[in-house]
Amino acid sequence: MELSTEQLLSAFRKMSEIRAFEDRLHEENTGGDIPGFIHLYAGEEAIAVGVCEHLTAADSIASTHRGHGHCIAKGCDITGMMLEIFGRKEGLCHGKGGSMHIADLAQGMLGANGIVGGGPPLTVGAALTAKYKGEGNVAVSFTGDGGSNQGLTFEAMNMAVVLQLPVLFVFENNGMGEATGSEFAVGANSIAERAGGFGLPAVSVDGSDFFAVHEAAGEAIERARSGGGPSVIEATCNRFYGHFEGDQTLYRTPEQLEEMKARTDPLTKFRERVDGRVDGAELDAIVEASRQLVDEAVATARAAALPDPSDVDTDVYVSY
Amino acid sequence: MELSTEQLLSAFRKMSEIRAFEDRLHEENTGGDIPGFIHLYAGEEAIAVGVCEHLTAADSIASTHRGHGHCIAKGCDITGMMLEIFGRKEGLCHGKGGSMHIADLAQGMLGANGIVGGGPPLTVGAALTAKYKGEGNVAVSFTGDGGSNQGLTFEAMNMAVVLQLPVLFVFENNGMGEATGSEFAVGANSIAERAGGFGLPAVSVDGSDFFAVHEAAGEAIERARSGGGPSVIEATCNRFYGHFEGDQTLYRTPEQLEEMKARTDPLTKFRERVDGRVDGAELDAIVEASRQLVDEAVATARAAALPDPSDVDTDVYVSY
Amino acid sequence: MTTMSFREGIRAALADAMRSDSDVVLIGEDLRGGKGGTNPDTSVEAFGGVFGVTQGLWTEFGDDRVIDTPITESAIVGMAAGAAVTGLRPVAELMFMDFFGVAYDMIYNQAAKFRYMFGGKARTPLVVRGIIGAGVGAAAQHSNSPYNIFTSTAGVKVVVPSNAYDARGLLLEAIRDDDPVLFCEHKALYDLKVDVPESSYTLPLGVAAYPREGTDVTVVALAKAAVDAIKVADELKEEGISVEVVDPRTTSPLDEDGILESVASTGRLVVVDESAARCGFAHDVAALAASQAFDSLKAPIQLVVPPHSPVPFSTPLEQAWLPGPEKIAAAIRAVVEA
Amino acid sequence: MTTMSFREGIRAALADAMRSDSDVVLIGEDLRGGKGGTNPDTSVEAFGGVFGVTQGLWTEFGDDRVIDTPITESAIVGMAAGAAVTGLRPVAELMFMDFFGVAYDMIYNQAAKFRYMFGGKARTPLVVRGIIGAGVGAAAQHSNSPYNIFTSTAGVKVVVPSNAYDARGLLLEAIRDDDPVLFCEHKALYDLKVDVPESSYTLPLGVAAYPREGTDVTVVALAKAAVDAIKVADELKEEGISVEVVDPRTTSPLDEDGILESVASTGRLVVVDESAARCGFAHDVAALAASQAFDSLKAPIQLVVPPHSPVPFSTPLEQAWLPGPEKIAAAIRAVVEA
Ligand SMILES: Cc1ncc(C[n+]2csc(CCOP(=O)(O)OP(=O)(O)O)c2C)c(N)n1
Ligand SMILES: Cc1ncc(C[n+]2csc(CCOP(=O)(O)OP(=O)(O)O)c2C)c(N)n1
Ligand SMILES: [Mg+2]
Ligand SMILES: [Mg+2]
Repeated sequence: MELSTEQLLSAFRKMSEIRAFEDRLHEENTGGDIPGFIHLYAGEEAIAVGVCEHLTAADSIASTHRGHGHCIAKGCDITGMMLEIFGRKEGLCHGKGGSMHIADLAQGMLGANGIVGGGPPLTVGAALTAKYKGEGNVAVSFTGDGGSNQGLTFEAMNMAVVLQLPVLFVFENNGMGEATGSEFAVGANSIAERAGGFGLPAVSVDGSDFFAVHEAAGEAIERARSGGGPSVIEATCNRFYGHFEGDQTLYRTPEQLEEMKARTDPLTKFRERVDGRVDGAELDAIVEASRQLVDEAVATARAAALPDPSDVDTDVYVSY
Repeated sequence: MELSTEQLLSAFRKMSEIRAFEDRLHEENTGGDIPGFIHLYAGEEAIAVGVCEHLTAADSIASTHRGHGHCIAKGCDITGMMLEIFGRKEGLCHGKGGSMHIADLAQGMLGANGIVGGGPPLTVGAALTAKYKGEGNVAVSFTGDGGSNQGLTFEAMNMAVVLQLPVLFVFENNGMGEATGSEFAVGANSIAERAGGFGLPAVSVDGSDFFAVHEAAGEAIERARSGGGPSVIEATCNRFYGHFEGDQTLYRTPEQLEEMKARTDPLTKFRERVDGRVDGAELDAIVEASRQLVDEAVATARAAALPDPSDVDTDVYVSY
Repeated sequence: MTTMSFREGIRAALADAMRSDSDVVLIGEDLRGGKGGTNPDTSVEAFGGVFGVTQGLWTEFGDDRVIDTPITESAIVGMAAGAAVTGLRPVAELMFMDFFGVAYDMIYNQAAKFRYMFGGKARTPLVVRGIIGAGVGAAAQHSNSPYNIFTSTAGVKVVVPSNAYDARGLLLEAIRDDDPVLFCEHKALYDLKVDVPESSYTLPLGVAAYPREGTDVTVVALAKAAVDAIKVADELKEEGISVEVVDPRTTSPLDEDGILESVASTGRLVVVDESAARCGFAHDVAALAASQAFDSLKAPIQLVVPPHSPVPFSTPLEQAWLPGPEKIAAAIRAVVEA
Repeated sequence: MTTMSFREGIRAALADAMRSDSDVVLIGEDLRGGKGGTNPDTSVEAFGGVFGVTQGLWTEFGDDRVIDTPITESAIVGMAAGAAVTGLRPVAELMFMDFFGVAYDMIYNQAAKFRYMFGGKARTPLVVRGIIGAGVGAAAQHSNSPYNIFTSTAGVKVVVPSNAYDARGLLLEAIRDDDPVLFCEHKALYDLKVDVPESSYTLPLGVAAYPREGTDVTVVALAKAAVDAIKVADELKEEGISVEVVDPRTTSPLDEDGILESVASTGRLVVVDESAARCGFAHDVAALAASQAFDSLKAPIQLVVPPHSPVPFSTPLEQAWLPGPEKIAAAIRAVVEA
């Protein structure tokens, strides 16, 4: 599937926005102005974008604690996200959720999730709705290598196979779950192979290569849309920051990190792949615009009002 | 591995005792004297016995709601079991547990279990103890085809592989989980294959054939004892009664049941296999003795005292 | 009017809901039964639920709306939650509520919190049905009533009805409600029959019933305990003790005003509750009265709750465990004499 | 005497237990950290627990006794339970107690019930440690304090300490105890330092502490709330209000006598509790007093609990959610003036 220049630019813009968002949050965070836990997606941009470029707002995704990339890829408003992460009243979740719970149902983004493995069962539910309504929509869950070992995830895969639901399980294998390597924690030889044993097509791709992800996701999503049931994609990748902000990353050396960044940066790889097809200056402009967008989002967030304490017990129920 | 006559007789005795126990409970139950739920193991005897003949009291097993067969195979006292099922004070669990919670830790029987999938994680724990103590003991879980789809079970397998624990996961695939066929509920092509994807040796055997089970279990248990880590055995079988006592078994026809019994009775098959090596009259005597043992157990249970109501809140804690 | 058992009341509500809204689907184990079985007659409903509650629904509504699943409770509840936020109105069945421990994250951290975490943007019209209660020898893992745990979970509503009339009306209401509801069915009530309207109706969540009015003492009791309390109230009437029985029917929302008014009028409170010996629903109601109706209380509040132990199997032990009529009567006498 | 933070107190108790009994093993995620990582220096402890509690233990005790696992909480707790009944003395870590919903069956239906279901034959010396508490912006899925749920579970004991001294003594006791214990560590306390003996000691489960003695009102408070209550007691002393602070330290067993005696002497009760707005630990204590110390009560019992909502993220909302010092002081004033 040959991508148009427009499509290439759109994908690169998303990836740049994610990178800018995460790099900037990393800086912000050292200031200590953001409460709670922050998990950055830098280094994995090609996965969220490679998948979500196939989706519309009528399709659903469920995400993880490392959710910013999925949110941006799925169309959440960047300023709204930043406001939320800063705990502001006008944040996407009015300051009630924070980084780990950003959601935007109108965009089909069912939420970041603080529970490792929490997304897959919910996605299966979104897929059930999609199948029931019969409008050709699909659902996608993003789960880490660590989350691939959760019972929730296994159950979700079996359910999806049994009910033949239009769902794609994406495993972002960045090699680590917190400070523990997938090498150790995934007993199987491969996440994809293990998943394949559940009775659904499962492939492994280079998750730092937008084109590889995009192609595999396209096939799986097309299959799901046309009634072919669930699939799995394992996308190998690297995260460029620590597990959370504050992690000293002692499980790898600084040299390893530098080597890994040089070798597997999805944005660099993308640029190399489109060299000759897309003007480098145009890409530079996108990078610059992304930074500016994020800068403005931070400025807006910093200036914005905090929620009113009296809002503490609103939004619990529709009615009570 | 050639079995001695003594070993053959021992195995047949266990299988006969299980059969007699379950047949008799089926009769008793129609009288309505036994409270609660009863799940009978008849038809699956070769699995419990084929595995447990390799074990000593220092090895552990964890069982299911359908636990009588595992208990007997692992050496629980038949009268004690019957007293328990009748809710008597001198029952194996002093009437507090009942059919679904019979346990005998002194025999390494960690309990029947009312939670489908409850056994595997516990077994992994027993295997951890075994490995830590380094005395060459092993742990075995029995789980149904239905229970093979539980997150608990999947997590336990991955944990066992990661920690390389001396554990054997036995899946008793009797084709049904309650009234739902494994054909439907197990999305994978095969329970064993799916398990194999977790990174441990997994085989499928005819669970109505004592010799097939015994051989496969022997290999797996020997591997575990000698530090070779976990294994899986899927044993296909049939249950001759309903899911629980009272089940009308509408998911199969009476003709199918008869055909199945004729074709896959583990006791009949055993007799055929040992024909010429073991005297048929000796086997008949064992069958008769088993019946008598169970008759006496029922008589003892019926005559035995009920627990005292004041015992309701003892045995909750060691100290409180 | 017609007569329905508790089981039939629930079945009727499910049918009412499904007939009137095509977004209502049922999800659970053996709701139909027989999938993947060998019976060549594929029109058979092999189970209709383990207690026969859903019998006939698959025949009427088919595979798309009565969805049998593997034994996989996290995925059942999680799938239902995910379907609920994306536009269906699922009724998931956990079979026995005792099994909540294998699936509770999908309620506790997911369905219950979506709306709040997402700043009020989610609607999660999910019902999770399940069986509770001791008294039939189902032993330690099939006899629990963890509605105190559900009640303590912000973001869900909890229904614990005591008869077919309430069960039917409250279940239909729960299904039409836009918040997650945990619906608890006491197994000892399934065969109990009462008069019920022929046609579909709803009852509001958060409104108590007063099956007996009285002036000497307020007895708050739910589910099977409400049935026991009514029996005791009728017996004690003969002795000249006037007992008001308040059946909250839903523990969350709780009809606090209804309970407080009754306590204000009688000045005495007995709470009967099977959920737990500690941090249970009884303690919740007692705390409500002790903090908000303190001045009208004439005697210590009496809690009739089980011992702090699992549910025993053997009948004499189980009877000793249950907060049954004798203990209720004793508590009432104690509080009236205090 | 030396000074230790709450974190160090817990670490010390783990080390005490492991040094004195080779059957004690730790099981959890990233207790060490670094397994399967790429750092060629294999002596590195990459995490030592997400909050650094277990730092140094792997270095001292090695792989066999500090067991890092995949992210698989049911298998962690289940494995620990199975190991406990077969002869080890495991301390499992659930990281955040908020995650109980993915693993609770292994406690609720298994470890907690073994002894009872098996007629008194099992011993399950299991400890499950986990972090609780709001106040640091960890939001709805990492800020809960579900010890009310644990307390309602018969068969387990529950420890909820408020300072390093109690934490160290109670954790060692919990590990040596032959019953399952859920040990709750409030994250807002980890850096708080108090004086602690240099060498190993235990404190009994079920015995309250009285950090402040007083005559006007009894305040029962745990964990972070106990710290707040002490602060408020000291402030109100200036105003002439004499506050007795009772810190039960363990919710199960609960020092009922200790609480009742205090209430009997002051006649007024305020309960501060972060666990839940409904069916929480506060309600349990209130019910205890309302049923067993009713005659000494001079005023309505005051519950200082959060609203019935998930824990919000943003600081002003979270502060409004917490039962903090201001609300405690207001409740004390209200009850003293009543
Ligand atoms: C049920 C549960 N267990 C543990 C945690 C703590 N935790 C948060 S993220 C994480 C690691 C997840 O690893 P992975 O799935 O590989 O995702 P990654 O962080 O690499 O994106 C852990 C253990 C949690 N949030 N939820
Ligand atoms: C967690 C849980 N879910 C559901 C049940 C109800 N239940 C009891 S046995 C059973 C079927 C189990 O099937 P399988 O594992 O194949 O074992 P079998 O009965 O065939 O021996 C079910 C669904 C349960 N006891 N526990
Ligand atoms: Mg990872
Ligand atoms: Mg089966």
